[in-house]
Amino acid sequence: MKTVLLKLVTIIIEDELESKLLSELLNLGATGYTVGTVRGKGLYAERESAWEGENSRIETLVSAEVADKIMAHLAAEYFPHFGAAAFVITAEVLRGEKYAG
Amino acid sequence: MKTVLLKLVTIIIEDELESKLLSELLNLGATGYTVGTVRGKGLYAERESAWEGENSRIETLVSAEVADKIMAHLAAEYFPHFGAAAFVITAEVLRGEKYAG
Amino acid sequence: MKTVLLKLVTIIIEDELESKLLSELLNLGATGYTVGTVRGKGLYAERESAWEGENSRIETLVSAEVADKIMAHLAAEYFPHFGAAAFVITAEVLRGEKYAG
Amino acid sequence: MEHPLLISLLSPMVLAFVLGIIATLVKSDLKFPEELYTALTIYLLVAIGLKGGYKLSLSTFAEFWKPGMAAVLIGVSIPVWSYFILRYLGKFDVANAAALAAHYGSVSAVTFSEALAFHDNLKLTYEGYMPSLLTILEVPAILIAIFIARTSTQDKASQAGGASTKEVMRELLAGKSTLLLVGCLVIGLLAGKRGWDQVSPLFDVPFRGVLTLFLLEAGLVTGRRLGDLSKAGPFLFGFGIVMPVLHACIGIVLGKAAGLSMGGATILGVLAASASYIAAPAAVRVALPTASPTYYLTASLAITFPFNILIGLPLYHAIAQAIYAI
Amino acid sequence: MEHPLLISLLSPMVLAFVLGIIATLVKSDLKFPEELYTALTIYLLVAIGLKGGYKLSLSTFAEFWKPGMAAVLIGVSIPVWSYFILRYLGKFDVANAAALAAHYGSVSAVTFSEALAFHDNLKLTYEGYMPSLLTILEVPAILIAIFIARTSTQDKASQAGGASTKEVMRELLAGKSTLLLVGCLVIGLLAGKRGWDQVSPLFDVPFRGVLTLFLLEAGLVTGRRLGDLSKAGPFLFGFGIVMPVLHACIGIVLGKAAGLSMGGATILGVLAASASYIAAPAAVRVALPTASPTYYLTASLAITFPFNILIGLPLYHAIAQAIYAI
Amino acid sequence: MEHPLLISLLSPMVLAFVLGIIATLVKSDLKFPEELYTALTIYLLVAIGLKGGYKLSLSTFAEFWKPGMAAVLIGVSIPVWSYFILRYLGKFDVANAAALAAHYGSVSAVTFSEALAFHDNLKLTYEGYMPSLLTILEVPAILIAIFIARTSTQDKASQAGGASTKEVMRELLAGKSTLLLVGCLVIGLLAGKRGWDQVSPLFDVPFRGVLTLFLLEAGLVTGRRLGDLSKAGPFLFGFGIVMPVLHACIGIVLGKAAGLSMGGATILGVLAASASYIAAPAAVRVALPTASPTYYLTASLAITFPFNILIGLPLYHAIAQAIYAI
Ligand SMILES: Nc1ncnc2c1ncn2[C@@H]1O[C@H](COP(=O)(O)O)[C@@H](O)[C@H]1O
Ligand SMILES: Nc1ncnc2c1ncn2[C@@H]1O[C@H](COP(=O)(O)O)[C@@H](O)[C@H]1O
Ligand SMILES: Nc1ncnc2c1ncn2[C@@H]1O[C@H](COP(=O)(O)O)[C@@H](O)[C@H]1O
Ligand code: NA
Ligand code: NA
Ligand code: NA
Repeated sequence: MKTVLLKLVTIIIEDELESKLLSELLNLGATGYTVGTVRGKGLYAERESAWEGENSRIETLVSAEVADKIMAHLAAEYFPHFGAAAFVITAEVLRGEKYAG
Repeated sequence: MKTVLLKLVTIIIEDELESKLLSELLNLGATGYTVGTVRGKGLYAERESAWEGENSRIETLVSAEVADKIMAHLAAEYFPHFGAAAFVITAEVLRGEKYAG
Repeated sequence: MKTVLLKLVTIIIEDELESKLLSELLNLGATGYTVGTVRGKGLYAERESAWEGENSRIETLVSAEVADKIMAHLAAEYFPHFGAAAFVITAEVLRGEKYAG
Repeated sequence: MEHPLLISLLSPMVLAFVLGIIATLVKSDLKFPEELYTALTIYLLVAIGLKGGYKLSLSTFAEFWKPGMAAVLIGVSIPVWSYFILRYLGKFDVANAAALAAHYGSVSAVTFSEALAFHDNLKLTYEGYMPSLLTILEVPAILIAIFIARTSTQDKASQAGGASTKEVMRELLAGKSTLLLVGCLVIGLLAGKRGWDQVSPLFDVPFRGVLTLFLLEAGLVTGRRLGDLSKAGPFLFGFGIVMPVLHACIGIVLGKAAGLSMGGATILGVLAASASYIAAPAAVRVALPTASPTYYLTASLAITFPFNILIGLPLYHAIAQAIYAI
Repeated sequence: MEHPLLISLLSPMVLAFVLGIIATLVKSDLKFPEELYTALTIYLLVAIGLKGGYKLSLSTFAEFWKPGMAAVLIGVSIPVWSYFILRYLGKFDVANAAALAAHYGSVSAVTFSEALAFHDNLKLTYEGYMPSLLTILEVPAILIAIFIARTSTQDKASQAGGASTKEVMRELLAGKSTLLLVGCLVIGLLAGKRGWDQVSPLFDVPFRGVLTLFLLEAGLVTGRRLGDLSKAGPFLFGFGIVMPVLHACIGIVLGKAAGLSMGGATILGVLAASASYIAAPAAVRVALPTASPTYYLTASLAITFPFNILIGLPLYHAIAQAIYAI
Repeated sequence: MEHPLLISLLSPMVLAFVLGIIATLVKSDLKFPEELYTALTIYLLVAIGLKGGYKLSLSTFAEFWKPGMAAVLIGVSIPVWSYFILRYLGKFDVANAAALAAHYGSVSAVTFSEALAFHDNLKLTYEGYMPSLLTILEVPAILIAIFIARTSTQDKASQAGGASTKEVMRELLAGKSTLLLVGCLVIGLLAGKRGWDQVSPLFDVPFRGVLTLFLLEAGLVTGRRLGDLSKAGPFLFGFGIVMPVLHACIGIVLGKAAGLSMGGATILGVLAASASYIAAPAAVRVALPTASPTYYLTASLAITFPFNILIGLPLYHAIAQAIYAI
């Protein structure tokens, strides 16, 4: 059993933007993603019910290089205008060489 | 694109306690949170269906200092009496200075 | 308040396999788990709707030793045949000695 | 005419409950999404409340006050003796005894609905304001049981972490099931016949069908709880069957004394016999966190609920016939 | 006969809305799962669309074209003056003024359904093709408001991040509420009476009951928004009450001019008066991301919606009576 | 009288399916929550089962046994020849050929329901126990296909990871759709007319409306699958259209031989022609993990299902008329 050190990028974003962002992630080099539905509160606005919109919590395992690209993309295109949060954690990944592109 | 090293505190707790805990987190210095609905099994009891109650999975990005306060609060007020789990991970956060209070 | 360093093993897997895997995790030494429902895309197939099946996102806090056993088990039994992803992160855990078995 | 037991056992609701249990025994992947369970619960509570309110709008205070008092009496006394039996005969600790007392003092809206269906099937009449009695019975027992737990122990540890009495009170009165039952009862009362005609196609006509779905789900959960029966122990098993029968008798006698028809008295008996599994578990989790769901959920869901649905209804009916024949 | 205000206030739908608000005020744990909310929304839109299409299939173009033109006129002009009032009297910035204009120009399907129920309760008739007018009114105002925002500012910053006009257009026309309303209208039209008879047991008969559930949920959300009223400020509060009344008058007058019955004209007035909270918020979040939900959601949900439901309906009915008496 | 094709194409169910496809083509944000999909599935299976059981309770064994045997014959033979055609003409590997054979041998409850609606619209009668035939046909084909895959390969790799035959068997018989269909059939049978009268307001009256919602969702998923059509290849495309027509003919002929009415025989034909997309995919994912959903889901959902719904029903009806005219 061999593991690889990769970056786990987690992004929390308004669900209206989910599908757009997901295809951008694939373009930036991600090979997959996992998405859950969450609610949340930040500095911008509370999103507690479907009326107010929900948040998507997107996780993608990528190489350090792709992680940097994704964070730069988020910083430029999303954070100035939309409610969002994003962070990077290092993870030991099984079958990870597949995701490292 | 600038990132800051912050603590990601993850708490799993019975959903009845969610709203109380969330406001306490804000009082302890958290500036936001993300919450999802999960099911689980621990040492105390299984929570697999709505009849048995569900769990909430709360994530909050905070400074190391606030993370300590949150963990101390959980250890004192929640862990002796309720089904709960909590852990801290270090994360590189985009726009993180906003959360560091 | 005392924390222990443990491994957080996160597994994403087709929901049909969830209950089988969960009982295997307990056999391998895990003392609990937290499960959420997610959708996702990987190298194998997209799982975006209930028709196509959903994914389960399983988290379990375990000792390093148990984490290794779990990853080996996944590598041998699940990864060759099923859509799945798995990774390990180190976490500071409250009341963690309970999970360390 | 068919035997009441057969009518009860062959109702689609009861059969669906059995199917749910079978599904867990054969390890089926059948599972109700939690949101569906919540939606069904909201539907049942709203429907019971609206219909109860509408029917109450057709009643006079003169008819209602005596049965209302009987319900109060039942709701106040059941938790008291249940607590002491559990604490001193059953050797349960304070929190667990109180939690169980809260469950058995409060009521089950689903058992209640089955009781109405049972009577309709037998073409037996009952008073229209029965849902108001359900509403009256829901909360007091839970408050009393928690109050007993708070006062009957010096031991701080078993209270710690639990919410304050005031919080619990607010929690209970604002709790989902009370709020929907009481709120919709008032709506039904105010909206009257015109209102009822507008909503009855959703909340009355298909009610039994929704109940069937709900009992399927109840069977799934009960089935999973069956494994905990051994942990619950023989005392609790006995308690979960003997007490309902006892409570049913008390309810029927009080109902007769309060001037209810035989059907109405039987249903009051069923209410007394039933154990809560919506309002009480939610309150107990917050107010008595050290109480174990293995006891209170197993007892109310895996022992008393199936007993009432499968055997209790025809039994209480027979008891009522005997009492009314005196 | 009872007073229209009483009939309106004592309808189960309005009372459920009030119960929802009370539930948040007493901090109840009552909560509708998001999936239930989505399911109810889908149901309402499909039901309104199907019935509207079926009714339209019974109408002739000769009857329909004038009221249709009146609706277009309303949908095109309301966002324009609303924008300028908000921008220059209310001192809102471009994005917020446009976002609010989009909401008040578009319409609320729930307010519309309440208006139909109100008329049915009063036994007043109206044209069967009213849902087509709802459909006509939904989208144009949103497009116009966004277009105004795009052109009335050189300031790139307030546009940045927002989607391109073409994207917004597609987003709106393919948006859930438009797609279901228009799509089901066409289905209802094509499927005709045979089709309607097959689906009306689900989409017509229990409609009011579903509306009651939806308004309970709407009350829960409104209740949570009430806390934001102070942040919205007195200008927005006044705007959220004065403009609906004004728009209702315009709608009624135009409706009369277009040859609608008094009931039909009142409903057109209600459409003009109502503010969107399904289509508009979704579009605005994407097209005008710098606009704040504190303004547009609070105004449409916590001010205008309750005003219309509680006071507006009987008021607009009285206004229509006055206008039709001339 | 209108043409059957028109009646079929203009039913609200079929139009809703088309609307769902259009919604994905215009990239609408319309989406059914997964829980709603699951709830609709549970509803459909319970409703079909209960009604089928009730109708079966009105039939005699003498009427039923021949059509029952015909169904068994169909369910056992379709997967066999489908497998060999796919394996040797279509050059699919063992797992994919078996997965596809399982899907085409099993049946689609939604296509079945559409077939009943189609006959009702044409005022054509059919035997009441048709849902029992649906139930008989669901499982055997899946078991046989998996069995073929297990035995027809020495190649361990293509089996590895898959569950053991015994596990698969249990999984299938305890699988959600079998359990609900069989279980509710038995409930309907036992509960008889009294039971049916209690649940039919939920499970019979609004059935077509729920089917309309389900087909809207089916259209959304089909629309997303259309993009995979090119990956499926021309052979599978042909297979997905030719085989249903062939199977329909076989079903109709066997139905006639078994003494069914023309309507009943047509519906047996539709069952034979339909491909599963609830039971089979779930079983195949576990038992044949190396089979690709791109083949089996695309073929059953994006080729055969729309073909059956849009063209198949009137075509099979015409074929049945021809065969019954002989
Ligand atoms: N400090 C935080 N910790 C965790 N999640 C956060 C935090 N701040 C914001 N979020 C999430 O990010 C979303 C958007 O945040 P914001 O842009 O600050 O309104 C919120 O709805 C939360 O789900
Ligand atoms: N070892 C573990 N790993 C992950 N989650 C856990 C673990 N133990 C407990 N949990 C979660 O915490 C909840 C409460 O646990 P407990 O208090 O041990 O019953 C469970 O329902 C799980 O969701
Ligand atoms: N790079 C990735 N990052 C995050 N999740 C992934 C990634 N790749 C795959 N997954 C998840 O794992 C599931 C199975 O992946 P696969 O086996 O590659 O099809 C997907 O549906 C995703 O939920
Ligand atoms: Na009781
Ligand atoms: Na308007
Ligand atoms: Na078939």
